[in-house]
Amino acid sequence: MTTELSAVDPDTTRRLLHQMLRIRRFEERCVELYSTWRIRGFLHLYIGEEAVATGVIDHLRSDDSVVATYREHGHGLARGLSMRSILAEMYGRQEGCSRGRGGSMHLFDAATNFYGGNAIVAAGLPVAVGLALAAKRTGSDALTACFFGEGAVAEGEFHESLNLATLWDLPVLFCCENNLYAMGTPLASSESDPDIALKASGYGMAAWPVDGMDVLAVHHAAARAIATVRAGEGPVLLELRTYRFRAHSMYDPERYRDSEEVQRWRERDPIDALVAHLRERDELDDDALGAMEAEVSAEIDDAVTYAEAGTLEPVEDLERFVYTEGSSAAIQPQVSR
Amino acid sequence: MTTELSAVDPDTTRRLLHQMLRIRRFEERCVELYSTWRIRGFLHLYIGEEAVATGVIDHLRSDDSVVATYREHGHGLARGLSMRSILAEMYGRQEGCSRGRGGSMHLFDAATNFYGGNAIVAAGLPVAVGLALAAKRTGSDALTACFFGEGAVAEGEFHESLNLATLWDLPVLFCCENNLYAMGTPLASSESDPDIALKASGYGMAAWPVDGMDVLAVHHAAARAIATVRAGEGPVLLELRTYRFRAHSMYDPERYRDSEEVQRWRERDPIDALVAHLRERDELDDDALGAMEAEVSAEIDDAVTYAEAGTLEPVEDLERFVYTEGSSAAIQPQVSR
Amino acid sequence: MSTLTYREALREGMRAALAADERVFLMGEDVGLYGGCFAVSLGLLEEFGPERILDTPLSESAFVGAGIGAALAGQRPIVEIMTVNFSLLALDQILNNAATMSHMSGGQFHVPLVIRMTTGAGRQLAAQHSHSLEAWYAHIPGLRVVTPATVADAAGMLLTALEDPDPVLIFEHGGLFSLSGSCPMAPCPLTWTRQPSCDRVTTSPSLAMAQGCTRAWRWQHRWPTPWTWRSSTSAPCVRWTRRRCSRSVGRTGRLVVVEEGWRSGGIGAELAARAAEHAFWDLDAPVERVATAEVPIPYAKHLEDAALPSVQDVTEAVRRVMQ
Amino acid sequence: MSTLTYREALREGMRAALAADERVFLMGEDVGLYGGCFAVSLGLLEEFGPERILDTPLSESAFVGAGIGAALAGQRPIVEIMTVNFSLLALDQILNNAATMSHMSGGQFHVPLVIRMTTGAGRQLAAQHSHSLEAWYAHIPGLRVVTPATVADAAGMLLTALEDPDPVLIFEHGGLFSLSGSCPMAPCPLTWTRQPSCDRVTTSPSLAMAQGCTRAWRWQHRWPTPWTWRSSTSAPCVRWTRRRCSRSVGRTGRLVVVEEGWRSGGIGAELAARAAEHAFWDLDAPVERVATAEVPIPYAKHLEDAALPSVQDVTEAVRRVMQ
Ligand SMILES: Cc1ncc(C[n+]2csc(CCOP(=O)(O)OP(=O)(O)O)c2C)c(N)n1
Ligand SMILES: Cc1ncc(C[n+]2csc(CCOP(=O)(O)OP(=O)(O)O)c2C)c(N)n1
Ligand SMILES: [Mg+2]
Ligand SMILES: [Mg+2]
Repeated sequence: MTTELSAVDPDTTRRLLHQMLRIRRFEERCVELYSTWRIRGFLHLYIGEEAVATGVIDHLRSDDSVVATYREHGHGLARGLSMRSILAEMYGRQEGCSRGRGGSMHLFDAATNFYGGNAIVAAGLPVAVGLALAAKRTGSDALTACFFGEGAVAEGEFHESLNLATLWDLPVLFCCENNLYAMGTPLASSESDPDIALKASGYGMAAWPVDGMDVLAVHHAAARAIATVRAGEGPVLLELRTYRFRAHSMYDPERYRDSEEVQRWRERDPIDALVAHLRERDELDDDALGAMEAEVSAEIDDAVTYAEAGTLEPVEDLERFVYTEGSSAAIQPQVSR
Repeated sequence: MTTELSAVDPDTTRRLLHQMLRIRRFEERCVELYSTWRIRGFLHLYIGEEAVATGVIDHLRSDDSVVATYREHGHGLARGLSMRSILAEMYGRQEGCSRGRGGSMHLFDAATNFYGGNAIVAAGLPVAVGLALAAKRTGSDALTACFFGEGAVAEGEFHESLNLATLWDLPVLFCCENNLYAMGTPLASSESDPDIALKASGYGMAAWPVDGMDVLAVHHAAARAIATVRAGEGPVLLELRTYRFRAHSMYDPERYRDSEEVQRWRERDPIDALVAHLRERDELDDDALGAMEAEVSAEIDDAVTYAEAGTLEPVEDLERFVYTEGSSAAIQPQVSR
Repeated sequence: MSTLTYREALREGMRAALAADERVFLMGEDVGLYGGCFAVSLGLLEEFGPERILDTPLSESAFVGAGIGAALAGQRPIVEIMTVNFSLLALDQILNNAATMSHMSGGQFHVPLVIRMTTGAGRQLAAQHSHSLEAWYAHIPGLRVVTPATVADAAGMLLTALEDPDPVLIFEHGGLFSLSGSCPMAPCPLTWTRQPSCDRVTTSPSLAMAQGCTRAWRWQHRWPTPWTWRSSTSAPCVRWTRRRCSRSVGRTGRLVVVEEGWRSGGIGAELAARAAEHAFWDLDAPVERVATAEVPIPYAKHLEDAALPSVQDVTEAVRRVMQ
Repeated sequence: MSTLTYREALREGMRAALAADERVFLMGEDVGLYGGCFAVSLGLLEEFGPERILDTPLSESAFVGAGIGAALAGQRPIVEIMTVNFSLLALDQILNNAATMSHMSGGQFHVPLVIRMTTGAGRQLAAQHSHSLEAWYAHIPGLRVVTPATVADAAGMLLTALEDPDPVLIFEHGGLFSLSGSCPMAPCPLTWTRQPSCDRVTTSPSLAMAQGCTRAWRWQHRWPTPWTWRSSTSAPCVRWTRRRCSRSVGRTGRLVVVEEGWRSGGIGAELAARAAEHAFWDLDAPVERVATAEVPIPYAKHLEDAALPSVQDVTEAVRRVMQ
């Protein structure tokens, strides 16, 4: 852990640890639930990358917005969606945060301005620009945090969105989660110049790389970036260098990387590192950690019970919400003779 | 004129002048023909920008390829399409280089590897990347010169194409014709950082700005860039700083710029500048210039006569070429009982 | 009720909306300084300023996506895509974000976004600038697709679209901008309306429609009981329900569908299919479709004319169904 | 004739083409190192090397455009777009460049490009990953759209597509990869073929088709003169000509069209329209279409099932036309 950053107060540090643990243990349970067919569809795990969502989202205000990807359980939990509503969603229950219509890749929550969950790589970036535009237009100093992988950098929408956000000085915090692979494609096969933070400079946007395995470093960098964005000084990009410990999704033989590489990164596990940091400073003992784990475990058990008991939306409601309810007046057919 | 560059031999200089004059006078005639309804559709003039296509294309070999935009009369002429076939195309005659099906925005010529004429901003860039990929795959050292406006830089395809070309070391010469406006949008309203050459560095691509009003400067820069590309050292981007003297197309009230600005740029007319340069060095007298103008004028008259006399493709042939002729065997219906 | 051109009606509709509601703004390529590529928004920048009239870079995907984001946050953006031909670059945003957000979020989010774009052929702009892709957009659940065919609809449908909580795509045919007509400047339903004008059921989006009215007039003098179906909204092919379909076809026992757009899988295909499903027993003759030839639209005038549906094509189709 | 899975048939088809023709190469996201997102190209990188099997960045527009450019220059690229859902990002290249180049250049240029993509729903992948957009692509003149429904077609159509001088889009249904069947490994026509299997004319692209065959079997035991129409190529709706349409509908006087894809403006609409035009006098009952409900496909299994066409939907449609 960077000593410079170790000045964060112990409460904050413990809060961050708790959040990371919630994400980690929740997803570990999801794997089990997937193997017993309680969860289906694509399931993308965030295990190994918890420090990123945790460190950034900890700073957000309730009027800020979040846009994420298909790998967004961590962002949803950190943003305050209940574990119950997330798990019920993955069970396809109407108690889920998207009434069971979205599944793992499409968590939504209006109450916390959580705009998903987007399964098209890079498609969230323009939406984030628009959310920020709305804030600017209404004179609010709320910002939008937009998460995406380093694979998204190759898409045209990355380029268009960065340009537009900078050109119009919009309050977007672009968070590139550089986990070195886009499915099986290593960064070096995807970008002619792999320095992602540098790319932002071509738009005149402030940007810097951050150790994404160190939640305190992320927390510190995000504070600085958010202050800039909130002050109306335009968007900022953070390149958060991280690693995914698991497969891309549940169907991935991982032919593209060797287990030593994974092992090396696992030694930098962000949770282990934070625990070690706290222990070193005597801010966490075995009991406290045990209590935290027990609390998380109870929360997960409760969510499982809730999801299991959840109900299925009636099939007759299939067509609800294709159009906003009660809006059909506008298109009522009028027959004039 | 930059003295450094004035060492070009007089024959080359006169050839460049002749080419620029052909383009200029041809387009001036097109304006007349448009006003008498001989030409229709969109007509985008290259007047003022002649030095760019002229200076670059002069270096190309017959096995090189060219991809241009809807503002491509100059590129077509410089590439060696006959004025007859271009004008006949704009008349909608079957003697036209695209049998009258393309018009001004879609000049094509297989004989000179002239791949159009593309009316979708930035849509030519990926195609150029593919042409270059084919050259690389077959071990040829032919290259593809791809022309596009500075407005195209905002499109995602610019970004994707530059990345792919550099990543795969493909022989593309990207020629950005920076004439400061995309229709009515000034560069400053289109790019958060207006330095276009600099953007290429984010991809690790060599790039530099060139005075696009000075044909000798363009010629010199293109020689250097082409040598790099042909040597297999990867793509190069030239930012050719130029200006369009006329409206964007035939329907443009030009509300977005004032006439003084246009006037200032007209003082840098690339043809006048080259004539002055040649005169200074006693390499062109009035007679020679007069003869050149007369030759150009005769060529235009001939093209007009040719286009006027051209024939219309029979309406019955409307559906020809939607699919390649003689290829339908592959999809002949086979009814098996 | 004033007389305006179609172009002016669109502009006055936008002006009224901009004046009435702070949340409304216009965004697109050259909508401000240039005045709009077809001069639709001329003067609006001067009147409302750059906070309300936003010139964008050439980034269709980003600014349509930005419109979606702003709409999600409660704004009422009008996004102009210069022409339908460039909308392909934003299609992922339109299909995967705008059209799905409401359903996919279980009704939590809404996208009150209006996208305007010019459509159609007829001015020798050749293959890449002459598309009519209304049928594609009408295939997508979650969108509303409207093709105002009159001056009154040009303003009225825009106003209605801005009140709609879901994404509405307005297709304005390039050949209609100079059409003039009376304009009540009032919201009007995004709906199929029918007009007593010709003697068989002709369904025809946009320009095909506007021209169809003229043609219809001629036929009126030959056959009795005139009926035209005017398609103002396409997605709501949905609106041509079983009962309505059967009732309208039943009047004459004939159906001719006129549309600008490629024939296979066009809007006409959907209408003909519905007739074959819901009005089969009412039909006394095979359905006829008049549509664009299945070719990229050529530049040369005579070929372009040949590719597009003509008065003669319609007349012949009508003759055939009457035999 | 060996027995292969659909996935293997595609791979063996590509392997044969790569071995036979230097100009053939495969390009797309994760086709190499990863082995293809559905393991279709597994092992090809090892066998043919990175010059023939090119992993691309996530840049659908650029690498599809690059495929067009390479094809123009005489190569024979196979471009894999992981799934149809991402093809929207490349749609401008497909429509405005690939489909128009030959006609727009007066026949000078050709685009012998093969694009493969996975299509369809059924695995709880939700709204953005469950599209069936064959109808859109089939609307575009200049393309060929094929939806191989059997193992033999999976290999055979790929080989034929590679011989075709024009762009061919191959839609592979995600639910078919593990289907096994005999595979002659020979080019086969990109065409509609019909199979004696059920007693009315059922036209059904891809998965709907493969499932349809099973269903057809059941019906066989109830009604005589079994007939199925198998749609292997969609653009060539064109191929369902006046005479062929009338002949096939005439056999039973009934038409049921089964497809996976939204109903309005789907491929079924086109087929029903043709029946209403060309086989009107041969029909003895209204046409029936069985298609996907007009909703973004939901994640929850019971809702996804409800949205997709089911055996029961087909059975009921068949009952209705037989009444
Ligand atoms: C436009 C698009 N292309 C392809 C895919 C398939 N796909 C899903 S995730 C993924 C990898 C993305 O990598 P990255 O952006 O680095 O995010 P990560 O998964 O590593 O978090 C791909 C190729 C997609 N969803 N969208
Ligand atoms: C994708 C797309 N969007 C919009 C247009 C309409 N349009 C045609 S030319 C043009 C301006 C392009 O400017 P630039 O790239 O600078 O080239 P220039 O015309 O200045 O040579 C625009 C907006 C188009 N043809 N394609
Ligand atoms: Mg990644
Ligand atoms: Mg320009």
